[in-house]
Amino acid sequence: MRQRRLLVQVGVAAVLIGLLALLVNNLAVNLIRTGLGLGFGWLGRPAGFALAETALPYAPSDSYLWALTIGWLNSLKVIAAGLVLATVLGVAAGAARSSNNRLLRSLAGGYVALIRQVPLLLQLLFWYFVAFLGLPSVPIGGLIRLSNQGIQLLGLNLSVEFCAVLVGLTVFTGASIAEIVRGGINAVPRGQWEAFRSLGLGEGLGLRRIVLPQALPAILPALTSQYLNLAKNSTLAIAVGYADLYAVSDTTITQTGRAIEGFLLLLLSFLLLNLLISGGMAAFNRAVLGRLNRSR
Amino acid sequence: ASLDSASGSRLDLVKARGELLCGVSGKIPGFSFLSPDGRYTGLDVDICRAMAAAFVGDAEKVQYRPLTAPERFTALRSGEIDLLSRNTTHTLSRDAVGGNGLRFGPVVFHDGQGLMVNATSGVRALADLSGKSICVGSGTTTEQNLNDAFASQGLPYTPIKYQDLNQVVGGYLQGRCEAMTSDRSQLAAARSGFSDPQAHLILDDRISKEPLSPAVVGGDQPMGDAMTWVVNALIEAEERGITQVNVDAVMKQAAADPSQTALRRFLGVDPGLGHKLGLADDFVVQMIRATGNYGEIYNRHLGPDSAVAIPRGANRLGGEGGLMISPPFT
Amino acid sequence: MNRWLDRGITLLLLALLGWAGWSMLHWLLLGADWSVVTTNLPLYAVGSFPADQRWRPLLWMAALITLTLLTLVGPKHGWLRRWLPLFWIVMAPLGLWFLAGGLGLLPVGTRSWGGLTLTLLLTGGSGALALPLGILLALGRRSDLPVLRWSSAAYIELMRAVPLIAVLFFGQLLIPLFLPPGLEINRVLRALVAFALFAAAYIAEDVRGGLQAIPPTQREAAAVLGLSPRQSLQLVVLPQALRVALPSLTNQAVGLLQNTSLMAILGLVELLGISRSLLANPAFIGRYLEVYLWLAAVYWLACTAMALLARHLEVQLDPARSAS
Amino acid sequence: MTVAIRATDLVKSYSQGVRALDGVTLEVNSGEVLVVMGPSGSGKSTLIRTFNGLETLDGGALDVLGVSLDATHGERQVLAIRKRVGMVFQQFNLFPHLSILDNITLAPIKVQQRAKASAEQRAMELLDQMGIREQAYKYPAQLSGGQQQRVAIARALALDPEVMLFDEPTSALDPERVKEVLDAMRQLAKGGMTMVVVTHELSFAREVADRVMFMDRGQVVETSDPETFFSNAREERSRRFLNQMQH
Amino acid sequence: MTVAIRATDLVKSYSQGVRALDGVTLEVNSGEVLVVMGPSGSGKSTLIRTFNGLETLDGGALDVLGVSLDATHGERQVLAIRKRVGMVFQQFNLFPHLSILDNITLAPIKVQQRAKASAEQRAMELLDQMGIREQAYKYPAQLSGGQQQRVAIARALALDPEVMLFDEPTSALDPERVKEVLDAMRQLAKGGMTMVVVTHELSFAREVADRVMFMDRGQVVETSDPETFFSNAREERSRRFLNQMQH
Ligand SMILES: Nc1ncnc2c1ncn2[C@@H]1O[C@H](COP(=O)(O)OP(=O)(O)OP(=O)(O)O)[C@@H](O)[C@H]1O
Ligand SMILES: Nc1ncnc2c1ncn2[C@@H]1O[C@H](COP(=O)(O)OP(=O)(O)OP(=O)(O)O)[C@@H](O)[C@H]1O
Ligand SMILES: [Mg+2]
Ligand SMILES: [Mg+2]
Repeated sequence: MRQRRLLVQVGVAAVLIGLLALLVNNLAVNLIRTGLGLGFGWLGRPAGFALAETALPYAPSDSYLWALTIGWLNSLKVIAAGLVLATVLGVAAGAARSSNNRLLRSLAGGYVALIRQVPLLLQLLFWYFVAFLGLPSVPIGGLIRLSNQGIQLLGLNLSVEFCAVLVGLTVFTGASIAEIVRGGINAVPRGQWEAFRSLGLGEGLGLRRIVLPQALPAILPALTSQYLNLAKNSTLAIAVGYADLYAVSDTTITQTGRAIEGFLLLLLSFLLLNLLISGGMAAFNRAVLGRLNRSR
Repeated sequence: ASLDSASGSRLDLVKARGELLCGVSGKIPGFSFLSPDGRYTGLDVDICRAMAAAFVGDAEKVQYRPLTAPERFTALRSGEIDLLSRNTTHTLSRDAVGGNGLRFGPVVFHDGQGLMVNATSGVRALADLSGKSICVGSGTTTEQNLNDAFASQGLPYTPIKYQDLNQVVGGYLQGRCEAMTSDRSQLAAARSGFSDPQAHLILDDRISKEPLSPAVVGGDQPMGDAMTWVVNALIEAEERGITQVNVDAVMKQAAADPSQTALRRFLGVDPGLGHKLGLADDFVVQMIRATGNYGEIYNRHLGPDSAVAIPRGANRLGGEGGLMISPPFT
Repeated sequence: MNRWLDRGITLLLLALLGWAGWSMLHWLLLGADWSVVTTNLPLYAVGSFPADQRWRPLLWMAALITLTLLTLVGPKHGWLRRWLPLFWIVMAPLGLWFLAGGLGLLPVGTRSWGGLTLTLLLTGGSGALALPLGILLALGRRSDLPVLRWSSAAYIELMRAVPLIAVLFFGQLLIPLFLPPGLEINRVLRALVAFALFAAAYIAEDVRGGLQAIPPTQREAAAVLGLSPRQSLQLVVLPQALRVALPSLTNQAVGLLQNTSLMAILGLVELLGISRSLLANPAFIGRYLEVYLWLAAVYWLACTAMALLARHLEVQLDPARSAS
Repeated sequence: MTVAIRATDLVKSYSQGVRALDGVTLEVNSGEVLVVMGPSGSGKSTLIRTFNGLETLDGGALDVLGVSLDATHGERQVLAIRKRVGMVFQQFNLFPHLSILDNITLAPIKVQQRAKASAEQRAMELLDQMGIREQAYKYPAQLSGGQQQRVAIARALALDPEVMLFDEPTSALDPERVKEVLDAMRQLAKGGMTMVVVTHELSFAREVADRVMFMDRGQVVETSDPETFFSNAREERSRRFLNQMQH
Repeated sequence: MTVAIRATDLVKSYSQGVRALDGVTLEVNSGEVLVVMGPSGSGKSTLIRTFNGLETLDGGALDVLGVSLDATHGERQVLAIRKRVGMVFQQFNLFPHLSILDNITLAPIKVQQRAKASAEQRAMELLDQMGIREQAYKYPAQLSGGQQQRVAIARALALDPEVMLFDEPTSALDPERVKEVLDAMRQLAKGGMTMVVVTHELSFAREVADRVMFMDRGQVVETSDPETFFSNAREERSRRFLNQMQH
């Protein structure tokens, strides 16, 4: 019995290693054949392209590495803002779906049904080319200024590309989060609602003190994967001209022809980003569950 | 079908397959785009068709592969396509072994990068665009040229980069940027589709020279030669006045007249030239029957009666003040 | 107090809806030019499929739509309903035959496939590949053989950490570099495989969720009856787990359909890709809004139909339903 | 003797057309213990849940502690009643994320605006009374079923209700734990609490009930004192039920 | 009289150091009905689960129907035994995705390689015997608890086992449904089936058991005939338990 288990495992390992070796061998052969080679020396060479949006000083004479870093920061910027806004929108829409106002409820339902069935890429194109570039130049009060050149918000200057990606990601992810929140609330046993009601607690208080704290453990894991999705989907920014990591990588790969190295860097960056997000959520999760499960 | 680079040429593979895999853009008015009947059309596309006619004797035996700018060279290198006919500028680093290591054919369109602005904007020269946003396609030489042009004059600008030309056009039309830049042919083509073409101005500044050529993988001499001489044949045919309509008559006439030695060689009545390229001896006739000569191709897609009218300018024949000449077919 | 708030919200929403509706109507009546859609309808449907062969994909799609309608709103009983599953099963090989040709039909290369046909094909094909692979991965991840467990988990986590567009990019540009020289895999197939490899990781997690939801007592009950572990998995655990996982699998399927649009960025002429090519036609430059709205409607319909079909399947498979 | 609950001709139907209550009329006097029995689905739960507004009525008149809770009642009446009527469920429905003490003091503090200290003091008294004082700082999941149910009783008592409703309070318990809970209820009854108890514990009913009401299909079949009911039930249906209960 | 099950000094501990079985020795004769009682956690379930290899042993010798199932047994012995020993759980554990008939015929067809027609015929006989023939084409979720448990018994009987194990077969049932299941078990006992039954149904034990075994903390406290056990249990611990059971 034990021998058979060992044999199966060695077999699996051998097949996997063999497959990997074959692929790597092919890669080596192909790299030699096409004269592509493998190396990262080009990272230090001047990029030679300008970027529209830079969080830190950048000029075309800076290196590819620095250009990629700027792209990474741009990604981070839109992801961070997107996480916050999508959460707010999602929780609001999720709560609205169990609201007593019928119009609000059906509107939230319509939002979810519409947004979740249309590809994000298409939505991004719509937000950018139709909604934001179609903006007339209007000052709203003294603090906000909308135009198709950018949004000025309390002194903050946002490019339309950034806004389009942000809004697109927020609206799309918000719809999924709304479903998760609703599901989490529904997962709390009916008995809990009845118990707080029969103690004379009002609906709002019960939702806050009794239902949501219990819904949270069910919500958090799904929320984490939505956050990760948002991060990954931010790569679609390339379709609307936002200089995120993927867009900069794309340009870099085109200019240098270093597809494999570029791809590896992209992969590593996203692994890092993933670790950041899921690590943060895990810590939050522990904090929340720690409070809920002191019993165990 | 499999090909070992040491033993055979891509050309043999194409002939064995009976079909040419041709990389095009698919999104450039006048050069390659999808017409409502579902066929690709344009100058780049006719180059593919001429190649197919020459290589396998049938201009319809082409599989078009729409390619984005970033993937085009990898597609070529990896054998995904046989030949690239996609508005590609012939440059040193794309040609050289130390760069992309491609082999370029003769120029099929002499272009130069330009800038288009709104006529009412008051911008008349490059310098007027200092500090403005400019819409540009990403990852292309266009982007680098723009950077070179502004940097050399010490002018600041903001590039708004898009993935392909029709997005650049979209961004420009929607007013995202003061100017859009691309090859002048493309600017003209795009402008022809605007609702009010007169409202847009193509600046006189030429910020680059853009010789557009088809390309194949470097180091594959048979394939490169065949490509080169197919393009040359298109030009030579125009020089000789051989057209789609009269090619059969000219051929008959040459066959009957042994004194027309050069013409007989060119059309393959006297065998030998085609064989040297690894093609059929009558490959020129096949091509011209299918696509006509270079001038015909140009007029079909970019001539005064086409949707995208671009004055022929540098793309006239050498004898007529242009740059298009063919080396002799001897 | 609460009631006033309620009314306020209602009024505000009504005003917003009214304004949005009015500007939409205004544009539809006065601003829109739908020729970019109407002239190119066949292209949206079948891409650059040879003109004289277009009837093939069109016929197939018509059959698909008919079948969908029959399933969703057709008669509840009778011979038609009984034969529906068979029709659905036949649709796949039929579609392949119609598209690829052979057996009396003119062969058509995959490169000519495009538009909605290609979208549906990419979705269906990659789904069909990903499901078995996903199940295997899920089982692998729950296996008590460490090597199997670790490698499955590593694969799943790696795939889930990477953006789809990067995987597709890999599939389109880099896979050729990993293959022996000279071995060509056609582009559609490569997209299909890249999609399937990606989706399998997500499906694996859904199936694993389903497996976890099946109480261990079910396994015990099977063991007590003398069923071997394999029989117990195949006859008792897996059928239940898949049913539990069905709703999330539906979401994956709808996501798959939507994500085929990313192939447009990489130059495949599926529904969105073909639209981008059409927007390059000088006759249609600048008609974004019309095209995007039209596409949104098509995707929405396709995705909703798919979700409804899956719901239907869920109900069919629910053992508690009173019919049967 | 005042009437705590007066129900006249109560009707309640669910969407599927099930008539859970089909004309139920009854009175519960202050200080009385009424035990409700009946087969599964006969409407017992539905009935006592109407007594604190957890179910809305479709018809009939209901008066609980002088407040009318019929088909047209508003939000305000219901909240008022719930503070004066305690309820204990079959599934104890403790709040799993709160400690035992917090479970008990939540409503007094939030609903009655009592000071925390006094609420906690009262909670400890109640836990004492239930014999589980030492569990105060644990969480529900750490307690046995019987202990949890006693916490649920204490939680309901913390609002000093005038009426207590019990819906099969022992049926989710291990046989061994049942006694603990029944003992607590016995003590409550002795203290003069008005109680409506849905239960199948025959010995409890026999010993503690003032009256036993037997329901079937949403209707009251008979109401008798326990002695009569158990030894000599009037209705054939009741006798058949009792027979089954004792196997 | 042959011995169906012979256990000598069985030991079973769980990782946390709990000794679920702590030296259990017993014999069950063919045709005998042994009822096992004991407080929660005393090891009753663990004990009868060792009888068909659902739990592995840490020590002692176990012989079931002539096959040894001690600490070192292999896969093969266990599969052999499971075909000859039927088991019914507290939670009925029917396969929810299969019809009642398919639930019953699954093992005969897949394990015993019986023909489908003959397996179904036998299944219908068993359903008849359990009084639920008309439910054959329904799904488990459509049946009441009592009906489900009878299906579970039929499913176990479909392999024609020589011994039947029951682990609290009625404790998840509505009080009203208990009788249906106990009646089915009574009939089985009358037919001469060897049975080991963990239950708290006193009347059943009194009437059907040949012997009653009382366990506590993984050990056998006493084994007596039912009369002695219920009226005059030898051990103080047993008496206390019985006392609690009857409130
Ligand atoms: N939320 C509901 N929706 C639909 N029908 C319901 C609902 N709640 C109860 N019913 C139905 O109302 C009837 C009475 O149910 P109720 O729960 O009051 O019975 P019960 O006597 O308490 O039964 P049990 O002893 O099983 O708890 C039953 O037929 C039941 O199916
Ligand atoms: N899988 C397990 N892991 C760890 N401990 C276990 C496990 N199963 C049972 N135990 C422990 O073994 C002891 C005996 O458990 P067992 O289930 O046999 O008792 P039981 O007499 O059947 O109780 P009950 O009447 O509650 O069913 C208990 O202390 C229990 O906590
Ligand atoms: Mg009830
Ligand atoms: Mg047990």
